[in-house]
Amino acid sequence: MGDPAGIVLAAAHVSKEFAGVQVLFSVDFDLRKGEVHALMGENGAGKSTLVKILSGFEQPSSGQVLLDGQPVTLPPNGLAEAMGICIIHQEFNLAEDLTVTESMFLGREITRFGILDRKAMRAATRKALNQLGAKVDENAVIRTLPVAARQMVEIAKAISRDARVVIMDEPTAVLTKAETEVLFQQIRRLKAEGTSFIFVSHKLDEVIALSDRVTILRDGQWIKTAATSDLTGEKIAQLMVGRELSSLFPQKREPDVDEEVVLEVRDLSTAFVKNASFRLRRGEIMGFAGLIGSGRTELMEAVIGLRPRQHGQVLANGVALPAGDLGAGMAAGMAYLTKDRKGRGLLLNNGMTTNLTLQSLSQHSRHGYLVPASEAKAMERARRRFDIRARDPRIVVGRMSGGNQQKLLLAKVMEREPRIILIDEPTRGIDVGTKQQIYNFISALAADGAAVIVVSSEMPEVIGLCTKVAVMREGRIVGQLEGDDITEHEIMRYAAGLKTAA
Amino acid sequence: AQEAKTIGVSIPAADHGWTGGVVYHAERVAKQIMAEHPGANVIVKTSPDAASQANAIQDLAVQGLDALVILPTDPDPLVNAIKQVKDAGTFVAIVDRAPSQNDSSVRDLYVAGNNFALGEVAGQYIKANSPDAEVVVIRGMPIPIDEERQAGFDKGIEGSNVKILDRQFGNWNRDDAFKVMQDYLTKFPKIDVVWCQDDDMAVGVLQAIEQAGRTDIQYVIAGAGSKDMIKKVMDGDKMIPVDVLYPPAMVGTAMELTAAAIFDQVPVRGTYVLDATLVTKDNAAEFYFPDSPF
Amino acid sequence: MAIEDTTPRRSLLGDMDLRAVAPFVALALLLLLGAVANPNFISLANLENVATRSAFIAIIAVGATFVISSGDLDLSVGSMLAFTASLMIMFLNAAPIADPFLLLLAAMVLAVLIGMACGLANGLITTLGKIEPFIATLGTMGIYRGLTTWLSQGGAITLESREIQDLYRPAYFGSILGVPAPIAVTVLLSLAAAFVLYRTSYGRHVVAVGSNREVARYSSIKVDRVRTAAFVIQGLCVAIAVLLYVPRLGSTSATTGMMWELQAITAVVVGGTALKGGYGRVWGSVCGALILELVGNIMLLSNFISEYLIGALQGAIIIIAMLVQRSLARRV
Amino acid sequence: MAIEDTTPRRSLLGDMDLRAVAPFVALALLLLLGAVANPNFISLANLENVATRSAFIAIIAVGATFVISSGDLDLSVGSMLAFTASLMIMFLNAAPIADPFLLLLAAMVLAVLIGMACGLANGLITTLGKIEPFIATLGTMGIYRGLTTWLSQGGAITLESREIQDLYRPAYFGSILGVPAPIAVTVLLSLAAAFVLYRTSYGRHVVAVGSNREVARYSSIKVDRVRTAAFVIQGLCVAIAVLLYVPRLGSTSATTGMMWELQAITAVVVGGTALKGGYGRVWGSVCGALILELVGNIMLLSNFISEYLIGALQGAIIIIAMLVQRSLARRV
Ligand SMILES: Nc1ncnc2c1ncn2[C@@H]1O[C@H](COP(=O)(O)OP(=O)(O)OP(=O)(O)O)[C@@H](O)[C@H]1O
Ligand SMILES: Nc1ncnc2c1ncn2[C@@H]1O[C@H](COP(=O)(O)OP(=O)(O)OP(=O)(O)O)[C@@H](O)[C@H]1O
Ligand SMILES: [Mg+2]
Ligand SMILES: [Mg+2]
Repeated sequence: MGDPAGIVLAAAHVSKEFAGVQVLFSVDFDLRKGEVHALMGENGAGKSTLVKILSGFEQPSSGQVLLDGQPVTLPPNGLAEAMGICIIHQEFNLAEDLTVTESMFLGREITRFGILDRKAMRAATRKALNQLGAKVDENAVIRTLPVAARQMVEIAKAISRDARVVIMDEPTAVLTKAETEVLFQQIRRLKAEGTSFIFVSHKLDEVIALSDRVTILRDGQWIKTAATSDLTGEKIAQLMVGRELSSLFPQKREPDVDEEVVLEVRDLSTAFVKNASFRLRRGEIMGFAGLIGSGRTELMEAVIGLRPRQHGQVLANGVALPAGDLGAGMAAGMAYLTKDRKGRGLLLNNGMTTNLTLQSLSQHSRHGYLVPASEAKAMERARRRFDIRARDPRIVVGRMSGGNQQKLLLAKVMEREPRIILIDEPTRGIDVGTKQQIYNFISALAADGAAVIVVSSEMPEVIGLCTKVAVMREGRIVGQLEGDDITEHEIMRYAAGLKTAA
Repeated sequence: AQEAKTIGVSIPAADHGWTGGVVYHAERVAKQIMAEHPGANVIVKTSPDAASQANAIQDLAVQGLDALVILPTDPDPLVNAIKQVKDAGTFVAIVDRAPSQNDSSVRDLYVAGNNFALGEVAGQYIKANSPDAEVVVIRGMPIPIDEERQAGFDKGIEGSNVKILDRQFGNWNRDDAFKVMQDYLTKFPKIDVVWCQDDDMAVGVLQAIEQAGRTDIQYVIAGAGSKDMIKKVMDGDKMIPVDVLYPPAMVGTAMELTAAAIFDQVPVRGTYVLDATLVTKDNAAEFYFPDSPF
Repeated sequence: MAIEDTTPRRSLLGDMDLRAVAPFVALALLLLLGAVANPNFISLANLENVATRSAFIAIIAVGATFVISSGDLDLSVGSMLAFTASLMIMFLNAAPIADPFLLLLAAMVLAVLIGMACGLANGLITTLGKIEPFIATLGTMGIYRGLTTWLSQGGAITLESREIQDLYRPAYFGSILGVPAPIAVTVLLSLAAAFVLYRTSYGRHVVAVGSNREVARYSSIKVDRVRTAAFVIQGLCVAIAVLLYVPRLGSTSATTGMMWELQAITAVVVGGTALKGGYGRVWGSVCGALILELVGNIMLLSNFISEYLIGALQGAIIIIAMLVQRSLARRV
Repeated sequence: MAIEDTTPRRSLLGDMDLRAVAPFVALALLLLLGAVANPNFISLANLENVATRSAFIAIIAVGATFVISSGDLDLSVGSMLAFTASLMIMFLNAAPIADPFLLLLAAMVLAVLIGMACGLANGLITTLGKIEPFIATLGTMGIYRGLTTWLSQGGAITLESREIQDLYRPAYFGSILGVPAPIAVTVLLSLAAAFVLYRTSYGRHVVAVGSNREVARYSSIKVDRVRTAAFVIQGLCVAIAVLLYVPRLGSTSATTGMMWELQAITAVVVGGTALKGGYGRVWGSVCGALILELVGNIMLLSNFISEYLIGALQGAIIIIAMLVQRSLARRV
C-alpha cells in the first residue's frame, strides 16, 4: 500500500459546479504522508469547496479523488472519518445544546454494553483539551462558550481522532497568537508521527512558519504548488491576487492631541469585565489586544448596549448613554461589528440585500415603505466598496464563501455611516488582498474624522493599524500602549500577565 | 333538622347549546334542593369528555357521596367508573344516555332521554305531512347518541316514500351546519325537507337557505327545544313548523327524584322514560322559558 | 448549514415567484378534481360560496402569517374570535347608543379594540413572560373560551335587535362591485398585509426576527416589540373576521370558532410559510385557506364517500397537497 | 446574549439538576394550593387517584418527549390512541382465539404493533415526505380519527365479553406491591425512557438532531432514522396507554382521546422540555402530566368556581405554572 511518492490523498482534475456556477476548474492537489500542505487563495477561490471534496462532504462534478493512489468515492457526511480523513470546517459545526464532551463524541460515542461510558468520554475530552492548553470546561454547554473556545473544541475534536489526514479550514481565524502556537506544536507532534495536514489560512506568517508546501488557487483555478521554502509572503500574496501588493498597512496617522474625545468609558464593569476605562478621540484608531476570553468582546458589547453593565458610564460625544440600550448607542452614531457572523451577524437564509440593509432600513424607505431600487443601489455600492464577490447575485448568504460573508457583514455595519465604530475581528477569514482594502478603508474612515476601535487577535493588525492599544487580561484593561511602545513583545507581556500598568 | 347528605352531579361541559341548558338546569335544581333540604349539599361538576368525566366521578366520590346523578358524555366508557361508586353503596342515577349494560348492578335510577324517539318523532312528522319528500339530513357527531337518533328517524319514515338524499355531519355546530347546508343546496336542485336534529344547527341551516334564496325547501325539523326555536314555532314561522323536545331539564328531574329517594326514602328505583314531545304552534307556549340560556 | 433558498425578490402582489406558485398549483389540481367529482362544483355560485366562507379562515390566516413568520404561534385565535364576537353582540344588545348606525359603528370599533387587546395580551405573555408561544396561547385559548362560556352561561349569545341585524347583514351577505363582501375584504386585507410584510421596515424586521433572533437583536431590532406587534396584527385580523362573522349568524356560543386555530395554521403552512419562522407568504396563506375549504366542499359534493370517512380523507388530502407543494417547490 | 444555562450533569433519575427542579416546585405549590382548597385533597386516596389517572397523559408525554426533543411534534397521538384501542377491542370481540388468556395476550401484542406502525407512518411521512411535522401529523390525526369513526360506524365500540373484562380489569385497577398498576407502569416506562434518552447513543443522537440537524448529519448520524425512531417510540407509548385504557373504559368512539395531543404537549413543555428541540426531560414530562391532572382535580374539589369558568382558570394556571417554572429556572 501507499504511493511511492508517499502521497496519501490527492485530487486529480477535480471540477465542481453549484447549480450551473462553476467554482473549481480541473484542480490538481496532492498531500504527502507527514506533511503540512497549505492551501491559499482569495476569498471565494474555492479552498473550502476543495477540502470538502477531499473529505467527502461534496462530490466532484468531474475528476477524481485518490486515496493511497486508488480512485475512491468518499462517503458523505463525515463518514470518511472511518477512512482516516478528518476535517475542521470553516464554520462551526457544533450543536449549541450539547456539552463539550457530548460534541466531541457525537456520532461515535463510547459505549459499554450499549450504555454510554460518560466517564471515559469526559476523561478523553479533558485530555484532548489539555493537550491544546485550552481552559474549556468539558461539561460546559456549547451555547455558553465564546467563539474562540468553540474553535478549540473543534480542533480538539479533530486531532484527537487518530486520523491519517487532518484538514483544517481556517482554524486560527479566531485564535490569538498564543493559542495558535499551542496548536502548531500539536500539529508538529502529530506530523512527526506521520499524520498529514491540509491547512487553509489567510495568515501568511502562519503558513510560512508551519507548512512544507503551498498550493495556491485563484478563481477556482490551480495556480501553483511549491515548497514553502521556495516562497516568500510577498510572492504568495502576489500569486493569490494576481498583482503586486504594496505594504499591507496604510500610513498611520496620529490624531491631534487636542482633538475632541468622542467616546469615553468610565469605570465600566459587567459580570466579567472589571473597571474598564478608556477614551477615544476623533480620528483615532484604537486597538484592543488580549488572549482568548480576556473580555474584549464583552466590553465592547457592554459599551454599545448589547449587554447590561453593572456600573460605569459610557459617554458618546459627551452625552451619557443609558445602559443596555443598543438603540441609544446606534442613535449616537455608534456601530458594532460582531465576531460571530453566523450566529449574530447575518441571516444565513436570506439574500445579500436583505442582510445589507437590515439595520439601515429607514434610509431606504419613503413615506414608510421600502424602495427596492434604493436598496439595490446600496447593494451595488457595497459590492464595489468592499469587493464582495458572489458569482450568483441571488445566492443566500449562508452559501457564500466565508470571506465574502465577512465583507458583507462589514458593509452592513457601515451602511449607517457610523462615526464611532467598534469592530471585533475585522478581517476574520479575509484574504490578504481584501485585507489591504479593508485596512485602507478603516484608515480613510479615521482620516475622515470617525473614531475606530479594532478588537483583534491578529497582532500585526493591531500593531500596523492602531495608534493606541489597550491590552486586556481576565476582564481588566491591564495596559495601554501608544506610539513606538506598540510592539508585539510589549503586548504579549501585558496579555500574559508578565507586566501590569501601575 | 335533616342529616347532612351530599349529592354529586356529573354532567358534560357546557360546550354546546344543549349541554349549556343541562348545566343551567342542574345548577337551578341544585339550589332548589339545597333550599328545600337544609342538610343537602349538591355538587355539580362538568367534564368535556368521557375520560375526564370518569375522573370527575372519582373526585366526587373522594368527597364522600350519598348519591350520584350522572349524565354521561359517552355512557359505555363510564360504566366501570360508575360501578365503582355504586359498589361503594352510593345511590346512582343515570340520565339520558344508557350504557349497553343498563341494569340495577350499574344504577338505581335511569331517567331516559329518548334519542331514538327524537329521531322517530321527526320521521313520523315528515311521513305524515310530506310523505313523498326528498330529505337531507345533517347529523351531529359520530357518537352513539347520534346513531340512535338516525335509527329512530329511519324507523319513523319507514313505509313512506320519503327519500333521504344525503346525510353528513354538522358537528352540532352552527358554522359547520351552515357549510353543509350550503353544499347541499349546490348539490341538490330540489330539497323538500331538512332534518338537522338539533336547534343549534338549525340556525346555520336557516341562514344558508335564506342566503341562497331557495324556495323549494318546505320546512326544517330540528330538535331539543331551545328558546329561539320554540319561539319560532310559537310565532308560526313557516320554516320551523314544529320542534322535537329533548329537554335539558331532564337532569333536574333526575336530581329531584334522587333527592326524594335519599331524603324522603321515596322508592324511585327503575327506569323513567321521557317523551320526545312534538312541540307545535298549539302547545309551544308551555315549553317557552325566555330566561333559560338555551 | 441549514440553508434553504428563500428567494428574495417579491413584488407587491406578493410572493408570486416560481417557488411560491406551488400552493396555487395544488389549488388548481383540486379544482380539477372537484370538477370531476360533481358538475355543480365548477358553477360560479358554488365557487363563490366556497370563497366566501373561506374568508374567515383566510383573514385569520393572514394574521397568522405574521405571527408564524416571526417565529411564534398563536393557538388562541378561534377562542379569541368567539370571545370578541360575544362581547360585540352583548354590546349591541345592551344598546348604550340610541342611533342604530352609530351603535353599530361603536360596536365595530369596540370589536377591533378587543381583538387587538387580546393579541397584545398574547404577545406580552409570550415575550415578557418568556413562555413558549405554544403554551402561552394554549393558556389564553382556555381563558378566552372560558370567558365566552361564562358570558353566555353555557348557552348562546344572540343579536336581538332586528333593526341592527338588517342594518348589518350586508357586511357579510352584500357585495361590492359584484364581489361578495367577505371576498372583497379578504383581498383588500391581504393586499395591505402583503404591503406591510414585503414593503415596510416592520415586515423586514418580522422576517429577521423569525429567521434569527440574535442577528435581529444585534441589528438593533427591538425583537420583543416586533413579536408583540405581530400578535397584535393577529388580533386585528381576528377582529376583522368577527366583523364579518357577527352579521352572518348573529349569534355565538361556546363552540364558536372551535379548532379554527388549527385550520388557520394549516392554511398558512399549506400556503408555503415555514412554521419555524423567517419566511412568510400572505397570498399563500389565503390560497391555503381556499384549499382547506375546497377539500370539504368536494367531499360533500361527491357522492361516493361514506360520511364516516370524510375526516380521514381530509387528512389524507392535506398530506397529499403538501407533498405536491413540496415536490413542485423542489423542482422549480 | 440569549444564553441559557443548560446544566449538563444528568443522572439516571434523569434531569434532576437544579434547573430541572423547577417543574417539581410548581407541582409542590399546586399541592399546597389544593390542600387549602379542600381538606379531602391531600388524602392518600385522592392523590393516588390523581396520580393513577394522569398515567395516560404521562405515558403519552414520555413518548412525546422523544419526538419533541428531536425537534418534531406529533399531533396525532389522541386519535392514534382511539384507533389502536378500537382495533384492539374489535379483535377481542372477534375472538379468533378460544383461550381468553391467549386472546388477551395476542390483542396486547397487536395493539403494540399497531401503535408502532402508526408511529412509523407519522415518521416516514414527516421525514421522507419532508413535510412539517405539525401538518403531517395533523393529517394523520384526521386519518386515524376518521378510520375510528368508520370502524365504529359513528357509534361506540365496546368490549363485549364479560370474561375478558374480568380478566383484564386488574391491568388498570390492580396494584403491584401496593402501587396502583398505572402508576407502576408509568414509573417503569419513565425509567426505561430516561435510560434510553440519557444513557444510550440513540438518546444522545435524538438531542443532537433536535439541536441542529446539519451538525448531526455532518457527524454521520442518520438524521431521518433517528427522527422516525422517535415517532415509533411515541407510537409504542401510545400503545402502552391503550393497554391501560381498554381495561379502564372498555369502549371507544370517535371522540376518544380528543385533544389529548394538546395535553401531552403541554405536559412535556410544562415539564421543561424545549419545544424547539435539543433538550428533553423525561421526568419533567411526567411531572407536567401530574400538574395538569392536579389542576383539574383542584378545580373539581374546590366548590367556589363557576362551572363556566373552569376552562379559563385552567388556562390561567398553566400560564402561571410556566411563569413560576421560568422564573425559578432563571434564578438557579
Ligand atoms: N452550496 C453552494 N451553493 C452555491 N454556491 C456555493 C456553495 N458553496 C460554495 N459556493 C460558492 O463557491 C465559491 C467558492 O467558495 P469557497 O467557500 O470554496 O471559497 P473559499 O476559497 O473557501 O473562500 P474563503 O476564503 O472566503 O473561505 C463561492 O463563490 C461560493 O459562493
Ligand atoms: N475558557 C472559557 N470557557 C468558558 N467561558 C469563558 C472562557 N474564557 C472566558 N470565558 C467567558 O468569556 C467571556 C469573555 O470573553 P470575550 O469573548 O469577551 O473575550 P475576548 O477577549 O473577546 O476573547 P475571544 O477571542 O474569545 O472573543 C466572559 O463571559 C468569560 O466568562
Ligand atoms: Mg472558505
Ligand atoms: Mg472577542
